[in-house]
Amino acid sequence: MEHMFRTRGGSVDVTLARSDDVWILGEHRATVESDGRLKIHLSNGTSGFATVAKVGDCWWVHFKGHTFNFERIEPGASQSGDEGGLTAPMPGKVLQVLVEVGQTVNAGETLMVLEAMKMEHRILAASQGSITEIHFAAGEQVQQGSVLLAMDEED
Amino acid sequence: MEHMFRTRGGSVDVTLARSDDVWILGEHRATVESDGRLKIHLSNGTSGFATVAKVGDCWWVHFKGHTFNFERIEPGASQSGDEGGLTAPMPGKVLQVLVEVGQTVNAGETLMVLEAMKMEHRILAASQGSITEIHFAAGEQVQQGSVLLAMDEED
Amino acid sequence: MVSKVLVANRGEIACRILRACNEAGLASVAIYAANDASSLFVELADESFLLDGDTITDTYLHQAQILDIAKNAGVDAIHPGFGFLSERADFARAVTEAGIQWIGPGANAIEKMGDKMTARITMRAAGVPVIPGEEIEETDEDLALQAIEQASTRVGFPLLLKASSGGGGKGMRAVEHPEELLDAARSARREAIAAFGDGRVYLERLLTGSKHVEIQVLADRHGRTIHLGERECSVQRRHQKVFEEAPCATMTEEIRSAMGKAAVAAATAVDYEGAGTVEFLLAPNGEFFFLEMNTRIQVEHPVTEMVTGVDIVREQLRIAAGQPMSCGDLQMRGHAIEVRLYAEDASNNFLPAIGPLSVFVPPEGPGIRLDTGVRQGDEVTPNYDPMLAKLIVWAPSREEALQRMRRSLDEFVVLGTTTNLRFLRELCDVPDVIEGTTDTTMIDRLWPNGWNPNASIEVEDGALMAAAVAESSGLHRQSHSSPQSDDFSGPVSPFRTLSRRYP
Amino acid sequence: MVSKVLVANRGEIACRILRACNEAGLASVAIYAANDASSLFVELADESFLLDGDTITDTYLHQAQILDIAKNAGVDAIHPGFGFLSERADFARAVTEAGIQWIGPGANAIEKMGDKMTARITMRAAGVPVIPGEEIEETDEDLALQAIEQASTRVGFPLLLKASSGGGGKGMRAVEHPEELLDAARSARREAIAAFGDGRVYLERLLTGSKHVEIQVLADRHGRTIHLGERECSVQRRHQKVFEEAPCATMTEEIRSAMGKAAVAAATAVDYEGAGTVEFLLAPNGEFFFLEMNTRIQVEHPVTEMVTGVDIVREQLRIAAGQPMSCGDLQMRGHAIEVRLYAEDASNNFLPAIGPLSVFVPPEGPGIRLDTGVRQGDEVTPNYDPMLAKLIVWAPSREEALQRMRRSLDEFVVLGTTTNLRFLRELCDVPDVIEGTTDTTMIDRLWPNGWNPNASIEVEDGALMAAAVAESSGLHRQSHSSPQSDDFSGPVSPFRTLSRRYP
Repeated sequence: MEHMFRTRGGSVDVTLARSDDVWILGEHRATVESDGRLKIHLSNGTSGFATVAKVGDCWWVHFKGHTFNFERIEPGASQSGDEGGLTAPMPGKVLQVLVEVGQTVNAGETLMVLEAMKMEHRILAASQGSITEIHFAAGEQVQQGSVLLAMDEED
Repeated sequence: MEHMFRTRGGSVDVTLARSDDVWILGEHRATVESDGRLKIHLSNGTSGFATVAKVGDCWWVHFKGHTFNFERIEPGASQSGDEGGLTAPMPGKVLQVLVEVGQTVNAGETLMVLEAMKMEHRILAASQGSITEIHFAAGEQVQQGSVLLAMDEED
Repeated sequence: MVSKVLVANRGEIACRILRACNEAGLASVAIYAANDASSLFVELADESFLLDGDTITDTYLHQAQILDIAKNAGVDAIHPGFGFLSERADFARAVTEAGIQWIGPGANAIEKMGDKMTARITMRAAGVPVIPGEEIEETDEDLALQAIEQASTRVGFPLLLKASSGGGGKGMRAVEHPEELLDAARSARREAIAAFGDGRVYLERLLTGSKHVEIQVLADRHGRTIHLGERECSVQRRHQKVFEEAPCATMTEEIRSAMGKAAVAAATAVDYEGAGTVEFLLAPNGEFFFLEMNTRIQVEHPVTEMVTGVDIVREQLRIAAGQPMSCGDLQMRGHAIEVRLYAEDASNNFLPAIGPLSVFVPPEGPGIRLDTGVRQGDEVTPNYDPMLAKLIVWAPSREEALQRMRRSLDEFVVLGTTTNLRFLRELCDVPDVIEGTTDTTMIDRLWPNGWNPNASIEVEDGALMAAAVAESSGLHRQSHSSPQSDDFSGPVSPFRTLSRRYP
Repeated sequence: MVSKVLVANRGEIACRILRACNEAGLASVAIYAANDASSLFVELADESFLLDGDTITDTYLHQAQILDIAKNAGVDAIHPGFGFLSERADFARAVTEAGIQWIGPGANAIEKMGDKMTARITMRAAGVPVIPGEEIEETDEDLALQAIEQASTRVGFPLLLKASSGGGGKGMRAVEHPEELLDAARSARREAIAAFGDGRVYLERLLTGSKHVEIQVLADRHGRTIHLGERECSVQRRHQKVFEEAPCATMTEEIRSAMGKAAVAAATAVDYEGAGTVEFLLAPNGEFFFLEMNTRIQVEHPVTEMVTGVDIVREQLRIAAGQPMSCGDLQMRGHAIEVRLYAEDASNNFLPAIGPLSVFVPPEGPGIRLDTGVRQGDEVTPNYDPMLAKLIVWAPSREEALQRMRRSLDEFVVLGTTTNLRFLRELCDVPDVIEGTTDTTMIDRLWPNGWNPNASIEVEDGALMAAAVAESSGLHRQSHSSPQSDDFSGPVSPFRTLSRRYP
């Protein structure tokens, strides 16, 4: 069974095999307990229980004191994602827009200032590029995930 | 809406009315919060949240520091129940059978001795009557709810 | 050196010990029967091993199997917890002979204290006062019954029959009148043989109106044997403690000091090592008598931990590793109370209950400690002792501790299995408990015909309404939903519909 | 007489206070905004009243509305908690004038300490050492900026700009170089105006390498003003504390005594009543400087409660009722550590996070206290401060407390919302934390380019495997299942895919 997840480091393909009650991933093994907990046996000899929860398309996993969330990417789904889009991290209000369409910006340059959770948040350019779209003006409310601006990145 | 529950005191008929979001039972009122909790306003002016869970046919309710369980009786279901049956309170083993079929017993008389949870449990006659059936012999295993004996009660 | 510990136990005490190992930087190993595979304690261990076998005898009591696992897993110490093998001298000896450190006193100390009759004799010799009574060494049923009958005339009624290998109320019978003696003796012997394989019982005068007060002791290999003050555990049902506190409300510095000295003398008399508890009966006149010594960690150790600030399990680990105890002089502060949460029907003579823990939401906030072996979603089965968890509170004064316990019990929600929560909550309002004048017969005295919850009609109406509304709107609290096994049909306990007394 | 208390707050501190009222036998009233209707604190109150309004200003900060509720509900005291109206002298005055007991110091004391510039001047006069710096009373933007620029040359760089009405890091800016001054000042003023309606800022020399050490004080109407020892809260991110402990690892009896005296002098100088905290910077040479006084209960009060055994909130209730404090002489025992659980992404500059608490399972066992405002199934929204809960541990020694904190954080499971759990866990392994040599700049120093979790590839592999197996078998832990609103599409935070720094 093949699954694709988006991790912090990028997209990861996970192809599971199964032998009776045991799931296999390379040298790692996993079993499902009768109450739904997962026991993971890693190739390095350590093992432990994982707690999982699914929220929307995202799997949350607690394992060995670490918490992960992996967005599941539907096989064949568009991979475009929001790499080029600059989205609002949370609901809030636009305080300032510091760029204009067509403007060239450097990596790290502040593009917009939001107020959310009673604090200022700056939206920075991830790389050099030029602004192609601006969707909000100062004073406007934004929702979490709203695309604020778009830019052509010059990688 | 009418429901019938079996309580410690006997069967109770609960007929709810409804007005918009408010449930009505006599002078009591109840509302359902968006997350599924129940807020109860009693006619005596006190109010509080109830936590509920359904297990099989039984509703468990925590309210005002008290825990209740109410078996829901399906409308029209046979009401016979186990009033006359003497059932095993938990899984265990029959240690002794102290009566025979046809024997007359007094209220409080020991009919059978079970071992469960590493302790002895005595099954007593709830009232005067005569034994009509004995389903287990010493040494046999019983399941929770197994009918151990039957008797004709002389109320 | 101790670096890897096997915990030969289950449930909340296994969790307690495994967490202590983790904090001490020791690797830990759990052993579990198949029906415990998804229990919390298995999750808390670094490694866990399945025990073969279906019964307790074949699993948690199977010495050879446990020793094999210990050797294979390369552990260098075994912590037995309480119950199970914790007071089995033969096991302690086998562990030691296998070159593994036994976390507890030596086999000789266990033997001397484990056989209650030998303990009485040893304590008498050490000058520790014991309860008036007689030991009966006969093992043959008929001869034993004869001897018991004769001794009873000298001890007098009411008296207590106790199994020499007993504990936890098993094989114990209170006898009020001579005509009940033989029935009680037979029943006690039967229970003792079933539970311990040893039917010997002894007689003690039944000291009514006494308090059960016990002293926690600790002894290391560096010459220190100390006591950590007392716990009062008078509130008992079926001879099992349900409500424990430290300090004892009526204790004086004078009695504490005398009792502490007697406890240290008792421990010293058997060359004690590690943590142990010397139990006494404290009569209203201030006289006290040795009851028995528990040569292991005890269920109610947390109340002592909370008032003294000593982590007793951690000290056990230190002592077993040959280190000196880290605790200094006895320094008690405030008041701690523990209640034992049992899956049982307090209104039906505390009969054990089973079922799913569909909702298990403990209280939170300051001064609260929960030692639990279960969590929401677990199933309570008839396989083991029905104790689910211990709720312990601490506050600067006894009055505040009781207030905190009331608040905590009111917040505690357990649905899906009958528990004694409400019973414990109402205990907190009993005048004897408020005054601190509890004694060992209080529950029987207060509720001679059994306890029943005091819910008002209004509260029951509210609860019925909640059930009806929930049923009508098809809801129940979403995050605390279904039981795990659909095949649990969960009727109300069939006993409920019968108006039946249980002796 | 105090018999019925309105708690003008929400979240974990409201829970803390409501529980204390319950334990003290006082009736309690909660007020809540519509988006808090299903929050835990509403459930803990005897009565609760909905606040009209959609914004914080129209609800928890709406004095007239809250006062009206208080009068209608017949309360005789108001506890403001921390944040919100807790340090609003006008509110304290209005409450008092309405004949309702304000649980806190008088309005005058709040005013003198609440305006940080006035506080500095008052403390200088009382002989309490203050940090070298200058107050800027100008309110006009241009004039203020000019004055700031001039003062900066006398104070020197690096310096701190602080809002005179500030707190919690809001309106605070560290300025390393002169050319950053004006931008920082404008931004600080803007934030201060937004948060407090007062843009005045003052300058302080930035004392790097110092510890943030604060003294808890209590004062009653019976002539006693005492201190309960210190807390160290040096570990801060974004000028907000995340890791607090008592006692301070490097404290000496001499400095504690001097600092305690200074704190009591500070409280006495403003005729203080109730619980308060005097904050100091402690330089490596043992010199200390007054930072500010918080005229309310503080987030980190539990660590003091655990080492001193004093229930500070309960004492607040006593003092407000005109009773003497119940605590005796300062008696510290063991070591306590608190960490603040935030819904935030520590690997993305601690940006607040939202989402459902699909799984929220706190650790359990000895020496652990959880002060939480949330429980499993709740939704973390962007409406309020992202602090979810405080985890506090106590142990006999600092080393054991750290070990217990590590164990507790490893056990704590929160799924559905990004939290700083792992960040807190890794803090426990930082050499400065282990040594006790933390200072206020530690986090910036350790992670100048931001923190990232240190999960090994194997552990991530294991987690990925868990997700894949769960997806394949269609399971997730049954009792901890779905979020409450189906419309939450829960993407990974969109910031994750961008390698972006946040200043």
